[in-house]
Amino acid sequence: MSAADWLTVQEWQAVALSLRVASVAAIASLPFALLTAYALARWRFPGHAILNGLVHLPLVLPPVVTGYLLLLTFGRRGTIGAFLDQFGIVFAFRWTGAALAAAIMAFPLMVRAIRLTIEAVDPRLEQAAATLGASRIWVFLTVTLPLILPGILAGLVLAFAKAMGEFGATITFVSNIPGQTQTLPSAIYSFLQVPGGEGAAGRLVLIAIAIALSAVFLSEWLARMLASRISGG
Amino acid sequence: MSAADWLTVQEWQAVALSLRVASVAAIASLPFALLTAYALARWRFPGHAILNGLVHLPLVLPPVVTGYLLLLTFGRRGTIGAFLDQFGIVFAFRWTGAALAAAIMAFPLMVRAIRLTIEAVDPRLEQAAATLGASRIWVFLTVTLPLILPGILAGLVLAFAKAMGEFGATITFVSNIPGQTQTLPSAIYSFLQVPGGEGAAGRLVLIAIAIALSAVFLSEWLARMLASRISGG
Amino acid sequence: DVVIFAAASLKNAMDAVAADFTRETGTKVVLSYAGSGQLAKQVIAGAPADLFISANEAWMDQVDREGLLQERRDLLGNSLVLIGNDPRATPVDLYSGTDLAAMLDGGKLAMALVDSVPAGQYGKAALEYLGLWDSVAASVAQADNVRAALALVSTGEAPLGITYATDAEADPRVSILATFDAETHPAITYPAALISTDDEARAFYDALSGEAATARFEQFGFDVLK
Amino acid sequence: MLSVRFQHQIGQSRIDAAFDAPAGVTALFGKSGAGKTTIVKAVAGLLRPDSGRIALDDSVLSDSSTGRFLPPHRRGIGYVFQEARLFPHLNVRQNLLYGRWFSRRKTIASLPQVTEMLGIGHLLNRKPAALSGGELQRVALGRAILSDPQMLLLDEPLAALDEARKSEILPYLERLRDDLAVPILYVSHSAAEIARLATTIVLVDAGRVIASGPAAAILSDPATTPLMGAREAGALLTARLGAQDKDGLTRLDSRAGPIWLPHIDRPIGTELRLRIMAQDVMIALERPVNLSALNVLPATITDLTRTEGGIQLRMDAGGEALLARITARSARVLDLHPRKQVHAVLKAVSVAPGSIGTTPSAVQPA
Amino acid sequence: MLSVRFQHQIGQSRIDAAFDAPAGVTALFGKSGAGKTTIVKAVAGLLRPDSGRIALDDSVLSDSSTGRFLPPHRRGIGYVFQEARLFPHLNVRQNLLYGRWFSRRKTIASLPQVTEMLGIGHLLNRKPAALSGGELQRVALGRAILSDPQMLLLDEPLAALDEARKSEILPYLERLRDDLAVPILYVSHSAAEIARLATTIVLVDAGRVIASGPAAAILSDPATTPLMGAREAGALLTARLGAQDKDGLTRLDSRAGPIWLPHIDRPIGTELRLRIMAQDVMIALERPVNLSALNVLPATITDLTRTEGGIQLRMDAGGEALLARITARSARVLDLHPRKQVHAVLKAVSVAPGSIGTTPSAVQPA
Ligand SMILES: Nc1ncnc2c1ncn2[C@@H]1O[C@H](COP(=O)(O)OP(=O)(O)OP(=O)(O)O)[C@@H](O)[C@H]1O
Ligand SMILES: Nc1ncnc2c1ncn2[C@@H]1O[C@H](COP(=O)(O)OP(=O)(O)OP(=O)(O)O)[C@@H](O)[C@H]1O
Ligand code: MOO
Ligand SMILES: [Mg+2]
Ligand SMILES: [Mg+2]
Repeated sequence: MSAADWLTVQEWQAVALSLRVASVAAIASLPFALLTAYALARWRFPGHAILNGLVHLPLVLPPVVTGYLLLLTFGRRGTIGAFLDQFGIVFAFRWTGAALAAAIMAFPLMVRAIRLTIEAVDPRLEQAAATLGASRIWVFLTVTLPLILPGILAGLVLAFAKAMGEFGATITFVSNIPGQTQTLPSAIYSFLQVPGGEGAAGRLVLIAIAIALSAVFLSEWLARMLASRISGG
Repeated sequence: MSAADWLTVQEWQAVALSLRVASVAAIASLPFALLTAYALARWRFPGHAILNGLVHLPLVLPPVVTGYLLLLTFGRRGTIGAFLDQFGIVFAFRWTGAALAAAIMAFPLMVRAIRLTIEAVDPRLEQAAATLGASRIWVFLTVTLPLILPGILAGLVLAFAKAMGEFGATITFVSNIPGQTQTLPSAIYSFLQVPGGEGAAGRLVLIAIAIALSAVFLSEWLARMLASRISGG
Repeated sequence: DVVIFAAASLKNAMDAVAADFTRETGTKVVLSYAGSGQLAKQVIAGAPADLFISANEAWMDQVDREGLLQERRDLLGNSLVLIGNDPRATPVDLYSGTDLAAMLDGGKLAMALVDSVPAGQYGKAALEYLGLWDSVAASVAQADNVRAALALVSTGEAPLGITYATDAEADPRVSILATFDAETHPAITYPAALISTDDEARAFYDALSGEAATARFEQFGFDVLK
Repeated sequence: MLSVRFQHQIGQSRIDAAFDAPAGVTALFGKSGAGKTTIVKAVAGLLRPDSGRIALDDSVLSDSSTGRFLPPHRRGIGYVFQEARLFPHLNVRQNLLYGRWFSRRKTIASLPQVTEMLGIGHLLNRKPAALSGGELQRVALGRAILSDPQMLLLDEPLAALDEARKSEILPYLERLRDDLAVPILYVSHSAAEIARLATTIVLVDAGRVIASGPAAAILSDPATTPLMGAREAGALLTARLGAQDKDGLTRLDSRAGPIWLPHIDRPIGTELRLRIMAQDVMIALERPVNLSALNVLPATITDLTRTEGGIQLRMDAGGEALLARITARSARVLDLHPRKQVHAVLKAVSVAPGSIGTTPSAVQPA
Repeated sequence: MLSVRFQHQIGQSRIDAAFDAPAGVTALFGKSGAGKTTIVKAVAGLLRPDSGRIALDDSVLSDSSTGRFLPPHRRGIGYVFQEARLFPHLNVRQNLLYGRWFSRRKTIASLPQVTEMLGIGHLLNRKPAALSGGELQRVALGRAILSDPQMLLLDEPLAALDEARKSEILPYLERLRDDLAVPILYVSHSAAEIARLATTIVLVDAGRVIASGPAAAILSDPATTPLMGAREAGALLTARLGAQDKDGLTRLDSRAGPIWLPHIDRPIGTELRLRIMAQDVMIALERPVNLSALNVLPATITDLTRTEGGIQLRMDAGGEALLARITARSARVLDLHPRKQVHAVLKAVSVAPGSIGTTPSAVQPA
């Protein structure tokens, strides 16, 4: 019995969409998370505490609230949404909106993972690179970045997993349009809302688990590669 | 205008309960998170991948699903719940259940933060401690633990923030009983479910933000103390 | 104390009813609001609820099958409306020829989850009854509850939506364009049930049909079923 | 007595170690990358040898045939690593006292003694991040000593230190060697340090022990000279402090005759050992006059060996072996050959203070 | 020419540095904790001095009065740190070539040359975690050299190395010194290394520069002897390689007279400088006979200074300064006093190969 038989077309779409949303959310937020983590770890600037607080917000707020705030800012009539609309960038009712919601919900996890590893990098190695002629950006690219790969990997996994499970903010922001914005959690939620839907929900839950575990295993394997790359002969 | 005037008794209870739930969730899960993180970072054992996957599950699953699973296992009629009930340990529909739900939802964040710092500890320092006569447990207590304090702190903050914002699993597991299981996010949700409730919800959101930011600021300050303790004169 | 599990959409009305009751009798009432499905599962799992008021019959039936109910009755009714986000919009006629798609003009029709959340199920049934479903099915944005659907319209994200009349009336940023005829969808009923054998609980259960409660429910736009 | 016999493959390098380290100082000497640190690590239990057996007296530390492997914290060692490895979160005092928490004995040394000797008293409240390279190394040494070990493993403990500081620490290490009947494994590139401290020398090359034995024998053995470097060849002489002369010289009485050296601050009667470098000894056929060299020891040539850039001469002076390194031209001009009677001429100031040590009381140099 | 003048407070220590480092090697010499590393860091730009000015030729590296501060990566330095600081994620080859990515010149040395000289050719594909202490240090040295710096900062670059390896690296550093007209700051505790390499010596004590100047002057100045340690006193002599004798000796012609040393593998005519340690020189009133010492240089005593445990004698030998350290007793017995004619007696083998260097071509020793 193949997965294709086991799932309805709509469920199959939800699986595919969730995969896409989670991957895009994790990867697209990486540069921002990297920059934010670096700024928080290394720079002292007036807005430091504010930025740090802001990053944690999606964790603190109930997801619906985050979704609602997203709707207010990134919706077509939202301040940012209306602006971006001029350039043809639309989030509302699109899978891109689901990715945005997931990325924002996962952002604090990613930033923290990366920040922790940045703080663990020995600044003396970065100094050594500078004495060899590397400018700040080159030091970052050739020394800091390779050394924080474990944190980046951890951040990506956390973000991917979180994005796979994100529901509240996503459905509030982009609602549930089968084939367009219906992610796995939305589909699961629908099933749980009807008496006797637990079986169907359970099936989708198993799929979500399988996908996320694969991602986790892959990341562990990569991390082990990285580690042996450093200690290796 | 004091906060007491500004909030109804019931809202005030929700604030107090959220604080209690988040603190207990963060602190009570710390030992388990520490052990799990250490095992994942340092030990190689057959169930390694499974344990790692399991830890990530609460992230992957939609919160309602986690809440539902908690209800099934820790509810009065659930397998574990019924067992614990014999010893007077009850989670279902108690604030302890809210703390359990929050702790489980925050667990992956805490474990990952701690694990990342454990992996960054220079094993040569632990070897040095061993040559000076410290057994494994003493090495952990006197060298590893102090060196991973930044990760523990980060884990506590993430867990606290997540616990402050946790909604789906909590309301599904312990419902939304004012004074007993109604946390801030549940209260916010209630307001958002009725016409004209946005104002009241907004007020509670501001309180949640204020509390979480205080926790974040406090942790930053502690982290800076820790850092200066190491580089200090 | 009396502990009541009630569908979240009843919050405003039930808060008022409970306050009245407490003033009258001195009995404290504790209200726990969540989705009907969540509450039903909790009741089944042994939640300390004395009363349960569901937003649809299906979940109440589910609890009933577990043999947990002392008594149940249909308490409230509601009606379904088509809303728009333009406050100056003129009312429309809803019939099989209504060109909803044209009114949407490429936008979305906001509803609650059409297969699982009651408001969505009623809305879909009504549109099907009118033969309009197929023309808009692809444009439906389904929210996880009625309030979220309402929010989509009131923020202007979706030009049209289908919600309960109670929700729509309370939001000044949306206008009611039409009310669905009662025959277009199954009756919207909020069943209430007594779970505990406690006297105070029964007193509250009875009071739900009293004059004071009836006035409150009507104040918030519900139909009180006799 | 520490007995080390093990084989281990580390990366492309194969380590094959076999030697005994009696109480006293056993020096591991060898080129960079020879395997010294690896050997020390195996003794410490930080590395589990592929095969072999390491035992301290009656207690087996590791034995691949029985699978026994005592973990590092139960080996009672004090290890000074090649890199300092101080605990960054503890201040200097806490670092120094770290081992105390786990040791039962508490005999060797007190904190004030050790900080005084190492000159780190003013650093006690600093964190390692605020120390200089040499300061780090001194704290690491203090930490190992204060842990009251049953065996000291010192991996180039003085490499980052200036001569002045070294000459304060060396007598202390000497005292440790003599007061404690514990083996000390000492890795160093400095032949002077080794000559002064070592009772046993183990020469390591490309992972293998190529010579090991009592220090005096190894240092004066022409066969090992190329390994230690010709400049490092020298004889170890035992002497007794005979008199403190008024003009600031100290007279030592040795079997080879009296030797005058610049003042040595030890009581009369102290047994000392001095290392007389082959290159510091001149050969005269008759007793020289009007020369500033005070020490002229009659000796009989026992053999001549050709070494890199010259001739190494072994002599017998009253039963003590002496070495001299001279040019081939001088050997020819003076017509030197075995059994010829000569005078070994030695400047009083040529014996480096760093190479005068006390005789290990626990173990007599062979 | 590097000009360093700055003050800086670091913890409880105050650093007050003021010296000039011309092209060639400027040695920073001082006790552990004296402030050597801090000075080097300021020159590298890893530390911003509280006040003062550091300039290399016309380019100002930092100046507190104008607020100018050139970041490290624009200073064109090659820095060998006291700890190796290799990049753990790069293999040895990548570490070595790291600086190449950012340098435009690419002139000094090629990878094969450097790996050959440092003996690290077989390590190229290893990660730093798999290297021994000395191997790490050698790779760090190679990395700095290969970055084609305009100024080399070497903080105890040879501390973890054995003599054999050192004597392979020192000539290479000598060549760098002579081929590149760039300043080299060299921190070392080894007076032999410094004597061999340094053109300028800066003595640092407790954060202050207490003496600085041409190496020959500092090394033979009795005032600085206590700071360098009496054993380190010696004269620097310039000589030309005169002949390679058939019996393996090399004749050097100096203003003080001919000096025979064990074979030196350099072409005839090469300018060399040798350090003749005060303690290796004996004084004879008449030319000794039947003595294995080949080198006897007539000299006139210029002054006598009392030093720790003896007398330090300064002599003029044909215009070159010579130092000798003898006991007070010998000085009395031989009745030494200024202007007295004596013979300085020097063993051929006493001049350590490590202390014979080529004369820096760029800068003549003063
Ligand atoms: N982790 C490792 N993997 C592979 N090879 C290693 C590893 N550690 C050390 N080696 C190699 O083993 C050999 C012995 O190393 P060891 O550290 O014992 O040398 P050493 O004698 O202490 O040298 P040094 O004087 O430079 O410190 C060296 O050739 C080194 O390159
Ligand atoms: N971060 C710091 N905070 C406070 N004091 C410091 C710090 N770094 C160094 N010091 C002190 O400054 C002085 C000079 O240190 P520096 O590292 O320059 O010494 P050094 O001459 O290089 O010594 P060594 O030969 O031991 O490496 C020392 O007394 C040291 O303890
Ligand atoms: O009242 Mo509901 O169950 O939230 O539609
Ligand atoms: Mg080593
Ligand atoms: Mg230093």
